[in-house]
Amino acid sequence: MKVVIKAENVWKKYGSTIALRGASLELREGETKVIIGPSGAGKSTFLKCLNLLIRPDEGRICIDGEEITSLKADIIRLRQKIGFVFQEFNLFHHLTAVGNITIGLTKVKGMSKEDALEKAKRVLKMVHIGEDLWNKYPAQLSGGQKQRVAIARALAMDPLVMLYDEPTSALDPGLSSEVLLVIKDLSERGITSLVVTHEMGFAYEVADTIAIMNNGRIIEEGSPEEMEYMKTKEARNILNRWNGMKNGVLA
Amino acid sequence: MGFWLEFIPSLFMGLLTTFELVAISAPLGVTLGVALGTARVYGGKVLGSIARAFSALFRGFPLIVTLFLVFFGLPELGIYLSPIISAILSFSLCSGAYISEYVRGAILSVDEGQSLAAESIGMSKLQEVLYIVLPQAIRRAILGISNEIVYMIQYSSLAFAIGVQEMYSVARTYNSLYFKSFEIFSLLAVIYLAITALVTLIFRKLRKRIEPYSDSKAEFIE
Amino acid sequence: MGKILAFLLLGIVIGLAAGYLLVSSVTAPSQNKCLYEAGKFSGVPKKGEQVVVVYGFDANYPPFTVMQPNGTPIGFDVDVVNMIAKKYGWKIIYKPWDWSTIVTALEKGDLDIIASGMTITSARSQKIWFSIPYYSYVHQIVARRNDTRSLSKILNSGDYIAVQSGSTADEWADRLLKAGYKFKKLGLGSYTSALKALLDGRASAFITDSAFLGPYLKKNPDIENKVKVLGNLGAPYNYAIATRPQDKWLRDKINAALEELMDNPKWNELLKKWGLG
Amino acid sequence: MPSIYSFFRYIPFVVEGTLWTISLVLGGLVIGFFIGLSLALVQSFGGERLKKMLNIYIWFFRGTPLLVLLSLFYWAVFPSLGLELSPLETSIAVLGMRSGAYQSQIFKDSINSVDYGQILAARSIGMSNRKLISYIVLPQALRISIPAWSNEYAVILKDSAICFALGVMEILTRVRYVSTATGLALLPYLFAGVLFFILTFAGTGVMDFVYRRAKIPGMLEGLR
Repeated sequence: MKVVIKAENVWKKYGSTIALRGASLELREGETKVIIGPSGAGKSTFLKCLNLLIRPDEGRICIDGEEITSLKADIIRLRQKIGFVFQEFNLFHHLTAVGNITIGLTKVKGMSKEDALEKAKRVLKMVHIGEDLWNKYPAQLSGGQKQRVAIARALAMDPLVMLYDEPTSALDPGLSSEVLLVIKDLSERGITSLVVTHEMGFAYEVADTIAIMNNGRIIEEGSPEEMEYMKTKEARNILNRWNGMKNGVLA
Repeated sequence: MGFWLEFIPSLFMGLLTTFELVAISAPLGVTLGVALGTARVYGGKVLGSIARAFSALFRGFPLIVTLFLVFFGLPELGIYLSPIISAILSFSLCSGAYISEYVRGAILSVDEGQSLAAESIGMSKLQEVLYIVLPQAIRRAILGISNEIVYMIQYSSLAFAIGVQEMYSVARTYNSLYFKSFEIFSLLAVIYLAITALVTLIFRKLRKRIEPYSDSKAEFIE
Repeated sequence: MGKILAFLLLGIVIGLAAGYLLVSSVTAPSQNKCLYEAGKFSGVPKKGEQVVVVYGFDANYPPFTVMQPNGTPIGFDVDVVNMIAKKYGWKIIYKPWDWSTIVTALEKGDLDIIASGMTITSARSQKIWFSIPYYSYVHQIVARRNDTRSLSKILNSGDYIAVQSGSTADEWADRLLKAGYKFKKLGLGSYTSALKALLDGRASAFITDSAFLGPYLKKNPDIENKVKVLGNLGAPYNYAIATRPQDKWLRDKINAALEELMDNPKWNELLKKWGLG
Repeated sequence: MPSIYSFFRYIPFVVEGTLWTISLVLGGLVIGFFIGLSLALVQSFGGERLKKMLNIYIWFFRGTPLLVLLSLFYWAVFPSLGLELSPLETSIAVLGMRSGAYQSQIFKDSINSVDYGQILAARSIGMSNRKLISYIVLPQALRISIPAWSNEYAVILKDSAICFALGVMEILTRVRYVSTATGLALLPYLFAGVLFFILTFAGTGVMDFVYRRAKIPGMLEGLR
């Protein structure tokens, strides 16, 4: 299997606080990986480093074999290979649901308006957004709908991999299942995914591998079945804390 | 050389006149503004609409038109005011109208709980406004008020049009006599910039001192 | 940086164009075009070419130049300029102009001549050149008739004395102040508003030139009863038509026409018409 | 006392000055728009040294009275640059440069109120800085700044009266001529005031209309 994302020894400092202390990670084509860990572990920073929304201080990140951290890298082109879904959606307020998707297609990919519209409709269907919502503005959508449009926006760019940065933590518990179902659906269609989440049930059900992050680096990885037999005490402690959540929303 | 020996002292006299204009108009304008702003919120139907109309009028007229009206127009009604008095009156009216906007907004932003608390300890409406609402409102409006005063310093140059011998007027006279435009007007610009910077600094210090007592720090961000 | 500069220039160009289009939509095209080319009037113009002269005046100066409701001026100076133009067949474009910027405007070429009661002074002569004088006057100090104080008392009273700012009367006020008299100068936009200030009591005296005062009082006899002339200041001054230094041909033509006009008995009629005789 | 009827004959002459006033205001606003927008973009996205230089520009034009600016540029700056501009052109340029300093503040505030998440999202789908400014930031920022912009219109309209000092044939200059010719003061100046009043309301009315047309449901609630 081809390695899509390879991050080695990534460091990031904000003033005196160190967010990342040599985090490393590998993601293979078709794989779905879930990163869990306590808040403040640096998960979100790590994810944003992967497509250089935050520039790491040190370390190497390769996307599809090309080094994005090198100064010569064409960041704009490499970013298109990565779909990014934000915790707080970040939909463009001045554009409709369809507009949010077509703007990237027409302005970045240079697609014609008709083709972009066609494509937007297709991806919106994939995330279960019905026709009645296509011309609504973000402020007129519910949180779950917003996040699904945001997923569609990322998906429309035909990325090699989708990154989800705590996609449900800004949502009411009732609304998160509709988003998680979409993510699960996409992952089952073979779309390579990297998810940061607190939803343990979802992690156990969907993930091929679960990575545990603490203090700015990935401490251990394994399949959901291997979770019971973690080698380090640090990882076992973190897992114990999350055990109560094992019967998550999808179970 | 002779030009500068003549020009600088005259300009200094002009500066004193400018200072006199602002030093008298600013307190008058602030007082008027606070009174108008309060009347607009608490004035009831009659007083409130008078205050509203008054402030709308003087915000709608360009200051220079107000100046001409007061100096050239009022004599037709039998009211004769000297140039300095006319200028002071116009500046106070105009800045009072603008300041009343800020004061009104600030009064409305003082929360309901404050007046309820005042009523609960037995204050009358007047006491409540004077001792509880206004002190808080004026602190909140201080940024707007200080901006208005800086504007007043700049617009005081308009008084030249009704014959007040302030700085700009002196410069204009010398310009028409000696045609040394670059020297005259760039010096004037520098003086105004210095005054503006100084006054802005003073107001910033003042706001910093008031700030700790205010409950709304966010409004002090410039 | 280059992009920003281009953006700024674009803004200035579009803005000026917007303003210009609006204004030119109401003025005749010949009137807003800048007609000046360097040395336009320094030599004899080509044969058969229409000479167009832009005439600048201060519309605040009766009886020499005043505005009519239709936007054209009337007055003594307007008549003089019209007569000169008629003699040579020139076309005149009237441009009202603020007195404080009028000399600069002539230099820059927005105007070709100024005839608006403009006194010959040495400072002005360094920038613009004058025709032969066509009218002379003295400066006068005027007070209210019911004011019983003497001239020196008024000059030392600390009261306001009204003048038109930027005028020769303004210079006289400065000269008097420098000589040690104690009064406050009240510089206003026009002679009429300065006289008004005297009448309504906001000034104790008014420095004017006789060229303004005489005709004005003749036209308004009720005011004549309220004021009195306390005295004359200095030697007579002269009004002349101003041109750019290099426009020698134009100045020569104007001088010739003025000489001819002033020899003519019609000149006295003209003076009388405007109350100047 | 002259008859007030003599003033009525001058009304068309005064009203014609409205066109001069409008061209001052429009010209000033348009120039100010471009200057202000580019200043704001530099202040939000540009380098430190450039920012400092532009701050001096803003400080100068905000701290100097309009009258002094008009005089300085008409008599000194433009002539020494070899630009022979008429009072009208000088006034439009000065009003524009000054308004640019004020408008930069308006645009800077509204650019800042477009939240950072939007910029991140635009980057995440591969937009360059230039693209995200023109497709994401500006369409929102310009909409947000309309109310403040309409305020700026009212300010510049009133400031345009000050151009009487250079003798631009706008409303106030004409009213002064009329005042001299008729010997009246109260009525002509009141008339000028009322004209400015009407122009203010007409202009802000148009802006309000534009704002309502350009408004996007719920957009402002989505912003900081």
